[in-house]
Amino acid sequence: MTPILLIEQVLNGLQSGITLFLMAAGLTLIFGVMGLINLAHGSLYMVGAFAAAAVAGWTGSFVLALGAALAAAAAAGMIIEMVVIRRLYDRDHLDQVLATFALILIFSEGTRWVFGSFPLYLDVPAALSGPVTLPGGILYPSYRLLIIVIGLLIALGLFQLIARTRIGIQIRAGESDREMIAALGVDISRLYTIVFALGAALAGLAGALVGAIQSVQVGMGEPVLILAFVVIVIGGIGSIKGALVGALLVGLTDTLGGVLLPLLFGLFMDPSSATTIGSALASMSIYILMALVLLFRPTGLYGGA
Amino acid sequence: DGHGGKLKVGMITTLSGGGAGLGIDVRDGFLLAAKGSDMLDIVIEDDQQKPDIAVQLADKMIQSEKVDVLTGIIWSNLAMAVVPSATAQGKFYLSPNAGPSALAGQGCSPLYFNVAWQNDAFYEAGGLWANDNDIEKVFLMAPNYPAGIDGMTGFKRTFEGEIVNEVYTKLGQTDYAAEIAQIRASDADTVYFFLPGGMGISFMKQWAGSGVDKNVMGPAFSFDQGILGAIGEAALGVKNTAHWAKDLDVPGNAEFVQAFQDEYGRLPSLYAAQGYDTALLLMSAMGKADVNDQDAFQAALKEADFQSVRGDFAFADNHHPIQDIYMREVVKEGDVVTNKIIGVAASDHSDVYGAECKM
Amino acid sequence: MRRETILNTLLYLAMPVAAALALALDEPFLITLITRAAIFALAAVGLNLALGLGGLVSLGHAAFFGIGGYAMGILAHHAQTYTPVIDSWIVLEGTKSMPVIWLVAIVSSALAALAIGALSLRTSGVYFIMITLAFGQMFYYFAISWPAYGGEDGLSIYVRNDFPGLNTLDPMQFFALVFAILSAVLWWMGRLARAPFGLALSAARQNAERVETVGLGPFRLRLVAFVISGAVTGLAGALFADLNRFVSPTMFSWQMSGEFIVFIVLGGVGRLFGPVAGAMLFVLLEHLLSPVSDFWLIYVGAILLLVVLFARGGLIGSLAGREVAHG
Amino acid sequence: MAEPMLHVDGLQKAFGALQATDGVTLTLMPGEIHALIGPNGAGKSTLIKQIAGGLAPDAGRIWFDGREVTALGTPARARAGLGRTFQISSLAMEATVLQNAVLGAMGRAGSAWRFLRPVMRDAELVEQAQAALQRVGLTDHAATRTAELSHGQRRLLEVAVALTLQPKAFVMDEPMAGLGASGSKRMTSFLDGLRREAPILLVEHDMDAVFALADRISVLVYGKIIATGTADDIRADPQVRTAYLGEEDAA
Amino acid sequence: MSLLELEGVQASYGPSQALFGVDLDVAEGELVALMGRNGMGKSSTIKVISRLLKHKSGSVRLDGRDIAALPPHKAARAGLGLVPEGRRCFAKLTVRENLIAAARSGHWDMARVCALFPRLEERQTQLAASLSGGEQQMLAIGRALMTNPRLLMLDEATEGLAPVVRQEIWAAVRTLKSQTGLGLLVVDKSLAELRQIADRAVILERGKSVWRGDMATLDRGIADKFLGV
Ligand SMILES: Nc1ncnc2c1ncn2[C@@H]1O[C@H](COP(=O)(O)OP(=O)(O)OP(=O)(O)O)[C@@H](O)[C@H]1O
Ligand SMILES: Nc1ncnc2c1ncn2[C@@H]1O[C@H](COP(=O)(O)OP(=O)(O)OP(=O)(O)O)[C@@H](O)[C@H]1O
Ligand SMILES: [Mg+2]
Ligand SMILES: [Mg+2]
Repeated sequence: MTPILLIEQVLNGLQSGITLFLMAAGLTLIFGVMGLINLAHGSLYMVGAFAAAAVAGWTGSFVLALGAALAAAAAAGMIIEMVVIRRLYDRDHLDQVLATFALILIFSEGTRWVFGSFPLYLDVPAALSGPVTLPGGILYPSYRLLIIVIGLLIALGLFQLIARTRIGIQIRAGESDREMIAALGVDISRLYTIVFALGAALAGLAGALVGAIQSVQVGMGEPVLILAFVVIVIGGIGSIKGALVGALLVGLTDTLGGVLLPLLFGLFMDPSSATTIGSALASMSIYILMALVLLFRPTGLYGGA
Repeated sequence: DGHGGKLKVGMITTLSGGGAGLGIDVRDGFLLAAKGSDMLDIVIEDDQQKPDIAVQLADKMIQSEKVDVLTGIIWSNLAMAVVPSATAQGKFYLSPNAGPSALAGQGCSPLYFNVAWQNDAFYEAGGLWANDNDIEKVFLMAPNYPAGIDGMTGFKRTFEGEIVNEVYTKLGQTDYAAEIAQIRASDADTVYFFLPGGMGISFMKQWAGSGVDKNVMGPAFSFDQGILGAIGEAALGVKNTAHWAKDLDVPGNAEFVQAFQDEYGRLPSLYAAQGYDTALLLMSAMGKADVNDQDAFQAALKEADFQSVRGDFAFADNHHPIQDIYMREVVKEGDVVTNKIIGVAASDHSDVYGAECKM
Repeated sequence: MRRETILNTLLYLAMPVAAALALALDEPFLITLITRAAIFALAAVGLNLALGLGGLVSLGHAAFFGIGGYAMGILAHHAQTYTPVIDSWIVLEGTKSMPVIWLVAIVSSALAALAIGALSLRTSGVYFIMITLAFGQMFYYFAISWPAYGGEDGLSIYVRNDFPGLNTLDPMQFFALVFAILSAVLWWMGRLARAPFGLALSAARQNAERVETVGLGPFRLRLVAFVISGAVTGLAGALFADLNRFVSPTMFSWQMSGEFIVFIVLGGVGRLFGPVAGAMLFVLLEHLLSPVSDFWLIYVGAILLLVVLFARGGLIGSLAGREVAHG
Repeated sequence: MAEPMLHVDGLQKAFGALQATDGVTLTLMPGEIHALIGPNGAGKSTLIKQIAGGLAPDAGRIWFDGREVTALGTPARARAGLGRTFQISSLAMEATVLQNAVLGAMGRAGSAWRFLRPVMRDAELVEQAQAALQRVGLTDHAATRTAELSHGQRRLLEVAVALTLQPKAFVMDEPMAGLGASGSKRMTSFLDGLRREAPILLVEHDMDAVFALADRISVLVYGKIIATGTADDIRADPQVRTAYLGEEDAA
Repeated sequence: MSLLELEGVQASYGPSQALFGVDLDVAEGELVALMGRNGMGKSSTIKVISRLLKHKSGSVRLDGRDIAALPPHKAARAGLGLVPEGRRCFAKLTVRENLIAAARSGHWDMARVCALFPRLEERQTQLAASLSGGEQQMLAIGRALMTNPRLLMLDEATEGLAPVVRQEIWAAVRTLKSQTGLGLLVVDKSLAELRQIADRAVILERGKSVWRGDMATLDRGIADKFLGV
């Protein structure tokens, strides 16, 4: 493999990490900050993608589509927070898992009901559809560069929100002891509704951005949900920084594992079994990464005790 | 028989979840053919794309519904779970999709008829077409699971040029940046891939954005009508092999396409065509023999005395199709991105496993 | 008698009574359906030891279910093709004998649980949920891409395995076998929850520090619970494979693990019969609702949601009152 | 002179820049109550944690009952006979009061590895547990869920669980905290009698209790023991007065 | 008019009743001691006032307004400050964050709280979870003061504090009372201290207020009978 190709693959790994971060950010916000396991986060991602596809279909505008994704996912988030999630904060993780699992069923089949069983069309805007040439002669899709930029901006904004603002402090206080923060005069329910909607909106945005280069279909949220969980567990729950680092690690491992492992096994095996075994191991690689991280740091890289 | 002169058909297919589109097409095609006929009594159940549910439903169909014939399964792994035990219990099974090699070779059964294709067929035809069309260096890509590996093996079986590289991705992968970079860096002139469902959509969209300029080929599964709608213009120019296309000029096909559109308001897919043919086959046999006389009914099915929307259709000794396989190209007709036949890739194609089939 | 005891007895009797009815009505498929519920119940009863009593929310129990399934699949596959399982300095033949298969399933899933548990139990809470999920996924991807035993296509076993003196292909006899195993395990789990081990384990869930200061090691308590739990789920896996005469990687999928948790929460966490009630209800819902519409899963979702939100303590909890959860 | 029951030698523990335990050496002799007092944040609980095994010291050694236990974990030290109570109640909240006590008795019996016989029908364990509850006055609440106890009642249960272990020595972190005036008085006389069964290392801010009970008092400030002596010595120590007592005990 | 007034309050935890009729009132600038043996309902009373526990009969009025329907945060904003039993500091927040999380502007701010408890100043960036017991207690008081309440409720606020600090806190309470017109409801086990500082006292026995009166009239006999001193 040439060095240029390797650099390109590293870039790809970073980019796929950032894509994951978009999803993981909202999840870690809800999951870390409110102590809620939200399996339905993938459904919000799907809602965003479908809203974007529908609006892009009607209007032809990608910007409007992104706006629709944000709005639809935030609205969906707000509604499920007020109707369902709100009753789950002081329940244990199990009830949360079951209730949000049920939400997945409702969302998936509901979406299929409205939009049919076939994948929808959503494409990147024409202005961003081609590649740009990076230093070193690397051709890189410009849309992916945009995703990187948006991802980094969101990381920064969230970090500020949680670590620095008073709202962030109140949210975290509520996670430690909801009853107490209420007894001190903070309306934590309203705060949580807002945060949940924000997390949902991020998922929706991720769904729309990613949906333009992937497939917009029912069930699209589930694989990425699991990956996002892996990311925030590696990074440490509740830590935006952890989510970013975790996402990059997972992106790199996944991308480079798929590329390098078959090559590695090819050094001492016949090519066809090297491909099979290498790829088999590559598909397990992020889980191996996660297990390793947790063995040495049982609360993730940036997780508090 | 016990169903008042009717034949009772149990259809187990995928009607919920992400893979529902295929099952719905098979079902709708089948029902379209059966419409207006009172010969069939059809029970339909959703397998959720889970093998254990499919097995359970097959038991239900056989034990409680007492069906005569089973059909409907979309996925190879579900077929592997259901077919051997269904035929062991003396039920006919007509496959409207999926043809795992085990059921074409050693595991074949007199009661099992494949009305779609043996899994390798489209790939073998793809290899043959490449030989005749100046394709020399091919980059292969498929998910790392049996259907993917079998497919690539099928292509390699007939292709005579050079395989530059083979990449097996994770099943369900959605980001192909790394693979595209590898393809770009390789000196292949053509990418040949099999990525079912959403995987193929993702790959094609990302491929279009990457600016890499190479031929793209694959089996029809990644370029079927339901999928083309989601890929859009990014798929234009892709060559894909199939036994059917909506513009195929054989008797009955245009009528089928029209009737399907009238009935369901969308273009039929090849799965719909397979479902349609399956019902036609079944009804053709009913006119000739009683399902309770297994040998006679089996012989009647084997005759394949129906007008397939694919044109000539016959069964080989292992009850798998002998049929033409065409090369299609993705084109734009008006506003619709769709497939157009550009030639025959393999004529009277049948699979290589028949030799192992003893029945 | 306490209401929960009455309810448990009813639940317990419901299965054989329904099976007998199905036999009388000549609906063998219903017996199969009940058997399926009983096997799911067994798997979830296994998980419930770790999850309900020990507070170890494992989202990777499908790993043990799958290992049990493949223990059956591999042994029977070799027996039906007359090839040895291992053929090097030691030769190991396949088998079609259920007791032997069960033993292999129990031992191999217990060993896997020992390894996974020893690593995973270093973490806790959500991290534990996720690391068990990760191990489950490793098995899943391995099984999908490992070609020797069919990869994603799985393995078909044409005839059900043998149990001395029974015709296992007869639905009623196979059900009786499964029901006997379920009964034995339930009996043991009921005892276990009240035995010293159960008290210590449940105390370790509530307050590990407390357990340490009275001289007991929470890690070892949990590990033993996890191993027993994995072994029971593994046994259920072997039975499930035999029920379907088929194994495939879906037995390893995270949705499978998720479903076990659904059974438990649906029925009532930490209650002996919770998983039984949950599995029965879920299988029943699946059976009744799937013909209703193409979008029947919406109804399943809605019902699950209503149960979690408004029937705290699950089915049993809301029917029997909240007196005693957690044994 | 008798062997000390507990001997801590040169213990060090730092949290980052903070030296929470700074070369602490102390002994607990059979039959005595040794009180450990000191300002908030002086490192008393940190010291107790290291003695009980929940926290590994950076340096120093610990002997218990004639055997070095520095390398042992909490359960092993408990089995060796070290009974402990926590500053903030640490109990199995879902279990009943009696079950908590039985758990202690089980620990003493040394085994949880029994998988069949119901533990609450084990007459011997239950008897030991009941006896301990009776001694702290919780018999009436034996069947109550622990979560339903008031704060003070939980403090009593802490002590009861430690009793069921029948330990060779106690380390108690503020057992009086949260007990009302009457409760404190009862606890004081109770501990007074308890020292004959096993010596007690007692951390407490309730000076009435400390002065009434302690055979020896050590004063910990910033991780260091600045004085050890009898109640009168300590009361008179000017350093202790300013660092800890204030003008209170002048009253 | 009283700042706070409870009349015949009854409350339960699920099926088990804890309060059987509590009468109590606190005027502005007044310090009322709430006393009773362990488990008699002191904390439950405080919880009812803070709306963390709903009462099922009787009335709770703040400034003459019935607060039964208010959620906890609204009651708090109406002027209730709580230092709960067991401290309940936000473990994963730093000292500083604990203090500002619910702060409302007024007399009490960072500077004043830090002046009251210099230890907190030193530990501003440390996580609350790693504070010593006493430090956590200081933090809990500081946190409640930062909300600038009109009625401050201290539930065992001197528990676990060193004598010097306890004296400091009593001194601080005395200052609060004299300077700011704050109403104070104090649960504490130290009768000696309360005698010096409380205006009035209420004694609970099995969830009922069995004695109310001026602190001065609380004689040995009563103390002996209800508090076991
Ligand atoms: N895990 C930790 N990380 C950082 N600092 C810690 C940690 N644990 C304790 N400390 C600090 O060490 C010092 C000693 O704490 P410790 O709890 O031992 O005090 P203490 O003497 O028991 O006080 P108190 O009487 O108030 O309970 C305190 O200043 C505390 O903030
Ligand atoms: N969460 C709870 N659930 C059920 N019962 C409770 C709960 N909290 C307290 N109780 C019961 O209510 C009664 C009053 O308890 P409360 O905590 O108000 O007492 P207290 O006077 O504050 O006692 P202490 O001085 O020990 O703190 C007690 O009998 C207790 O058992
Ligand atoms: Mg302390
Ligand atoms: Mg109290």
